[in-house]
Amino acid sequence: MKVSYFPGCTLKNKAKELDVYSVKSAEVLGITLEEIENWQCCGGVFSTARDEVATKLSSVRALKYALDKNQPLVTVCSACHNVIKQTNYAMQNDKEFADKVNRYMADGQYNGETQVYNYLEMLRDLVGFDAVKEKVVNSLKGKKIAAYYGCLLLRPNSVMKMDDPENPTIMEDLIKAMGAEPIVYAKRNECCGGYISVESPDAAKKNSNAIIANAKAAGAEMIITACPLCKYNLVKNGADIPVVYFTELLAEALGVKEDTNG
Amino acid sequence: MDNKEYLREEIIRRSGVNPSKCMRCGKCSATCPAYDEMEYHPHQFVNMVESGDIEPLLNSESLYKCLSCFACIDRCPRNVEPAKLVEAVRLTAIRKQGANRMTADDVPPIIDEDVPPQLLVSAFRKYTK
Amino acid sequence: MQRVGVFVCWCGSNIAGTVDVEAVSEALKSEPGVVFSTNYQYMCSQAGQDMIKDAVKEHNLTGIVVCSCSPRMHEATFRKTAAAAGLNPYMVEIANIREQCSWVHKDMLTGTEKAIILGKAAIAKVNLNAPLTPGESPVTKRALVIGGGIAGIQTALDIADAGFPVDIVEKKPTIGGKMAQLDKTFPTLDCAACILTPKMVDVAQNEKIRIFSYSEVSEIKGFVGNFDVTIKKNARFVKEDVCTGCGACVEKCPMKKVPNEFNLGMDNRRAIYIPFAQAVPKVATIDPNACNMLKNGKCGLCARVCTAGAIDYTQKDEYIEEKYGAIVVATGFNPISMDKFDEFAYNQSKDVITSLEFERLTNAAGPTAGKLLRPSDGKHPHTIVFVQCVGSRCDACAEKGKEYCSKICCMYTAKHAMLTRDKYPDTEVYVFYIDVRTPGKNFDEFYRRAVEEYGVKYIKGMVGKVTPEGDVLKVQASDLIANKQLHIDADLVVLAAAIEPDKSARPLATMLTASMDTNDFFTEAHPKLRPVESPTAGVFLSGACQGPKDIPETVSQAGAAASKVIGLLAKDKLTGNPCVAHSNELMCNGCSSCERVCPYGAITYIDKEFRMPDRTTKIRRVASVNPAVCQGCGACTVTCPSGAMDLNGFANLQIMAEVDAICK
Amino acid sequence: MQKITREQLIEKAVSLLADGTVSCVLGWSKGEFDYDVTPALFNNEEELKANFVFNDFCGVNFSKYLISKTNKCDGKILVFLKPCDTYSFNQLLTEHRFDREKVYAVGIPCEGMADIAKVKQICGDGISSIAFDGEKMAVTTLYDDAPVMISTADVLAERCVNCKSKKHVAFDELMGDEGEVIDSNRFDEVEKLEAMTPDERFAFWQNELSRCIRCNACRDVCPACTCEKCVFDNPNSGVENKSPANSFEEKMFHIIRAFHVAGRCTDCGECSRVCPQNIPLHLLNRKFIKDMNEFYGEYQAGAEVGLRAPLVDYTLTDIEPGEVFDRGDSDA
Amino acid sequence: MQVNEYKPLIVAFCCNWCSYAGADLAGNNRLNYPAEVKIIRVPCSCRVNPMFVLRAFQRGADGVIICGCHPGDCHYTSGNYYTRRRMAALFSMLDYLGIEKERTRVEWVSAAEGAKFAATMNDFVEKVTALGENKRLEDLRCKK
Repeated sequence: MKVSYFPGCTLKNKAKELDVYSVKSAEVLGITLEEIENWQCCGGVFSTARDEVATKLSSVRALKYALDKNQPLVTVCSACHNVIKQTNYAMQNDKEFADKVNRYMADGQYNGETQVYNYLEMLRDLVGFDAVKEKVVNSLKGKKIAAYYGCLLLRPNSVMKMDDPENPTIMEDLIKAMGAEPIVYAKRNECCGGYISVESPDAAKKNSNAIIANAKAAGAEMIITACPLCKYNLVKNGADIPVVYFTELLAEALGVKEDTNG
Repeated sequence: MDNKEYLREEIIRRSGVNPSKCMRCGKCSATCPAYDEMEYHPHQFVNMVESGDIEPLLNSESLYKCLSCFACIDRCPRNVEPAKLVEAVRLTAIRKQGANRMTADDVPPIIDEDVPPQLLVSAFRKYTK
Repeated sequence: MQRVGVFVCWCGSNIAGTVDVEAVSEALKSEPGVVFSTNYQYMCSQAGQDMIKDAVKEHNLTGIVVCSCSPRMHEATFRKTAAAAGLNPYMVEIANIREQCSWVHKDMLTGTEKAIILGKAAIAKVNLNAPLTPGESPVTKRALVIGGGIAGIQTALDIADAGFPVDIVEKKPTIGGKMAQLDKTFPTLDCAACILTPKMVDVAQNEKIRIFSYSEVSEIKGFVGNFDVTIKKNARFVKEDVCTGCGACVEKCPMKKVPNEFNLGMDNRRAIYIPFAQAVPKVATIDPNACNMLKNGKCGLCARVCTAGAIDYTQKDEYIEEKYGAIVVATGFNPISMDKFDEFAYNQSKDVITSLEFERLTNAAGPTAGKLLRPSDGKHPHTIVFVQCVGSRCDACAEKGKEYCSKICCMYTAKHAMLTRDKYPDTEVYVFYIDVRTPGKNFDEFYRRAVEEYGVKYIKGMVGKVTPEGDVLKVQASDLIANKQLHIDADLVVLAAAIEPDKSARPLATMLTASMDTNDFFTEAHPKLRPVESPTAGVFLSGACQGPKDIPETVSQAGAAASKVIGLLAKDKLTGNPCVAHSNELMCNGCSSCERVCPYGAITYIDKEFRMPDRTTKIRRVASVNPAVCQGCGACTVTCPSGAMDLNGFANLQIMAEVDAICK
Repeated sequence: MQKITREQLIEKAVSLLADGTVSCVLGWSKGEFDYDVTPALFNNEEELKANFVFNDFCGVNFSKYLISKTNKCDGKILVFLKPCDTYSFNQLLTEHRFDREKVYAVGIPCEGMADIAKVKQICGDGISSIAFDGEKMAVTTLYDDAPVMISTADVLAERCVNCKSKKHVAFDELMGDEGEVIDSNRFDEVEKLEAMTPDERFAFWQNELSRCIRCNACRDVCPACTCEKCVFDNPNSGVENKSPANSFEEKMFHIIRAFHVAGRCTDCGECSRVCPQNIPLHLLNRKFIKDMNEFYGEYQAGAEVGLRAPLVDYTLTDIEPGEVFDRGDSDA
Repeated sequence: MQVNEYKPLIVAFCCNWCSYAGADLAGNNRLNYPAEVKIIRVPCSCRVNPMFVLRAFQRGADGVIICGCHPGDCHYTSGNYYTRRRMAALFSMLDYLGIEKERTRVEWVSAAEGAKFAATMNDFVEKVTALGENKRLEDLRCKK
């Protein structure tokens, strides 16, 4: 099947691994990610203010694009996912807001019709982890992998409705499907510090360290994430175990990663 | 309606939050990852907005410490959604003339080779109009 | 047309002061149907009543109008008078010319004028009165108590003490309920088993009480005084009357790894089991989902070791039909699931437990024989954090939790904290609270003792996140008074989970046509004045099925429910209020509107055959009111479009006659 | 002009009679004039071919007839239902007024029915014949040999102009394709009235209701007025009254009637259709419908079988009777 | 003056358990209210049929008031909730027909609210008096 795909700012440079490998892996799993033409950056953070309109237009345009192609919209980056899903929710439930936005829409109205999937949701709901499992060529057996969700994938749960926000399993299930052993640790849904590292690096450090420590204490040998900013904070703040994008592992497991020495 | 009252109404309208639902359990502050950075903590935001005591918040650093991680929103037993209040107050402050907290000039020092654009984008989104 | 007698009372000067009673009795003489009219100082006095009786005989009156004080005062009196004079008591109408006339008007002229009009209205009504005789229905002198917890036990014992047979239906293999799982009880700290188990024995030995354990109610028909109930006795594969409870079978059973629900899964039981030592009935039960013999016919050890020969693998579910006069609901409560609250890591660490699990951990008969040990590693916890209001007092639109206060948590948490500090002074005990609610005899004193004498650290604030790391639980919380965020390394975290009604309550309510609130707690007939009765006549409420309650409250409510039941069963016949609704079958459309507004489920529908003008017959669905259940509110009469439904004593025509009389 | 033709309906009826699905047919039959179509029971092909009609004057809502007719006919009875009829159909089932098993309901599309009053406004009185060809109807009057050509669209009945639904909410079989619920402007008229002053409203209704001749046609046709005995015919009801003795009686009658059908009225508009005095009776029913929607949430009687009508239901926080006036209508 | 002469006729339907008792209490405390108010006792406010209300107007009443237990306190648990809906619908309809809205009222009066009962009646009578005779919903034959 074909889906509309919103890569987002960082996936085109610092986080190529997220972009490239999700596209490749999807192909293996029978899904074509069709990149949205001239997509604009989502803005990184969703403003919950009901009168904040301009900053959400790029998301709405992306959603409208998918609607016109009558495809679901898939994102990989947690931030993009959070912003776009929350915007979509607002378009569905906040009439006043939707009206304002639609005044900016050149070609046709949009009222939240598009179905938004994060890449992980796509794997779970459209592909199915069993199907993923079947396609695995190099099993990651023996690897102890800790999934790091961060905040943006799961919260606010009333909007994201992705998984149990306090005890999620979607990445763990993926890890299992790839043959590795998921490491469950409580801090996997706590915030890494996000953009605060611009102003107070120490604060970000504190958060990130706590997360890494918690994962290691649980026996993790590696951390996977879906968010470039999460990865940045964890690595920058001295993660002494590898932190990689889940797509890299997926591509590796599915045998579509060039250097499969991992 | 005096300015204080007006501000209060404005914040409540913009955030869509009803602070009077708060039962003072403090779970928002218990759950906040940026707590130590903050001068006014999530539960205080709720409390102070409810009592119309907003000026101090407008001038507080705390506005820029909220990570928008939405933990307080998910864990609040009363559905008060403190983060939305913080955001509403922040916008009230930042929308003022020349209230931008960060300019392009501030960027270079932060930049190192692995800073993801996402970081800067997010920062700009939070620190500027 | 009636022969009406009018009797105007002076009530001393209370009425005569502002109403010209003479003029009134004079004026009313000429009203249609009136054949006699007089006035007297005190109609309610013996002399006054005799005056009425004589007049009835003398003028062979068929209806009586008394112009006097409020009917709420003396209607009953004058009805008795009428009855004594051989008149149907419901042929009496009262014109309230005191409370609603002489006492509220100053001027004699207006007072008299109004009194006359009120009199006319009463006359107009009585002219349309018809003799009424209250319907009677027999009472089956046996009560059913659904639920064998402390509420059910107490209710059953009290009813049995009054000499009425009682059946208890309990879905678990033993009675005892939640209280049997508790360690000590607040605020007196006496051990739960010590006060409960004797009562359980009383129940077992009381020849008036039958226990249907491991059973559930499967059908309820009938109405107050005459319920027909079907009880499903689940097969326990052990002959109850034969089993001696020796426990040999349990010893030998090879299936050792069945989670023990009595200890909330913190240890294991066998496939054949007796929940706990003081179980009543003390009879073994085979868990069909665990027993090899039942699953695949292999094993049969228990049958071989049972000297009494009580084991019966072929036993089938059994249905018992029984009649009851009254039903008491005592289905109790359960802690809510903690799945949606995993910020406290309940599903991520064995050392995060609920308060009920804590009870088992400290209970001498529990999995640790009463020693407070961590479920994960059996080590003694040195820092314990109690979290209150987990899932209570949540916002209605929040996606998790309950809106109400669970009421018992504050006290049992104080108890847990106190006992811990008492037994293990070396333990740090923190209690995170939003409010401490202690309205109850010696409750606040108890809580203060926990703080002042036992040094429990009460902190106003909530826990935000529990992070298991290594063998500690990192607790992140807020201290609102100190305006700090706290980070505590705890060994054990105890969650005061909100409580909710047992899941069996909802289907039961449907069977009983008893109403429930949005939280599935049974609603009472009147929140203040009839707190232990359900709006459905003959159905009573005992314990936490009506709302969160502690043991003292539950027991007192159980007693109250019992006394209501006794009051009902003491009657041989139920004489209903004759002012009930009735439907004219010829006019009834069978549209169900009346059934929908009836708060008592008094209206049912029957298919009735009608002769049509053209000699054919037609079957039509028509409403029929059960006079024993109808309370006479009249809601149905207004909702009925064809006017087929009418109310005795307050019929459409009667009320309209009053209106006409007043407006004339 | 209807999409579906008389021939198609007869064909359907005949086949259903033939295969024994039904034993008789409730349908429209020629009346004295081409425009006064009347309901009738057909037992065989001959009768159908002879008298069955279907045209722009087949407004009759058959639902109510099922109550009496289902007993008249031993097998199943075939009934043709326009979308608006199906709501009454469900409502009557909700009220257990006839046996669903005895009915075979065929949903037929409806393009809106003509209002003969409007026709007469155009071509005057004395209509001798109406022929249908294509989009138009050819109306011939006694006074003019040249027929007047009128297109149905111009003479649509009010209830069709404000059609609330082209969706069939009940049927065993559907002819033509499934329609949708329409959000119509049917409450505009009511709002106009609400916007008037009480005096204006009183004057309006005084003028309308004083024309009432108490012929009871509205009641007799109303699919909600199916009482075994109507209170107004019942000497023991205390409100029996058959003639418009004075202005009050009409009010009494129409208020009580509207109240009795409140929450049960599907707004099928039959009352106004049959009123010989052209009193806009539907405006009374729609007031109740509009109010109940506003007070207690959207409710469409007959949308499903078994719905609980607003007046036999309640919430703990309903609007107080004293508050109903102060909802922006002009008085006070 | 003619106007002062005019005394309206008020019919008050009172539920037996709350409002009728409230009226009695008003009496016990000797709280005056106009004699124009005539009370009809019904078991529950939900017994009041719109037909009764119209009947009263027909026979020349100038105002009709219905009193019942406060919502939540109904002796029959839910009767007054139905009253509330029925009368809301009926009153709105009367208003729609141009009948002066001040002529109809529903009040919740508990058995303890004697004072409220008297006050309510005083107020209601005052309002109706101000309106003058009921001309829009009367039956001329019933006029003396």
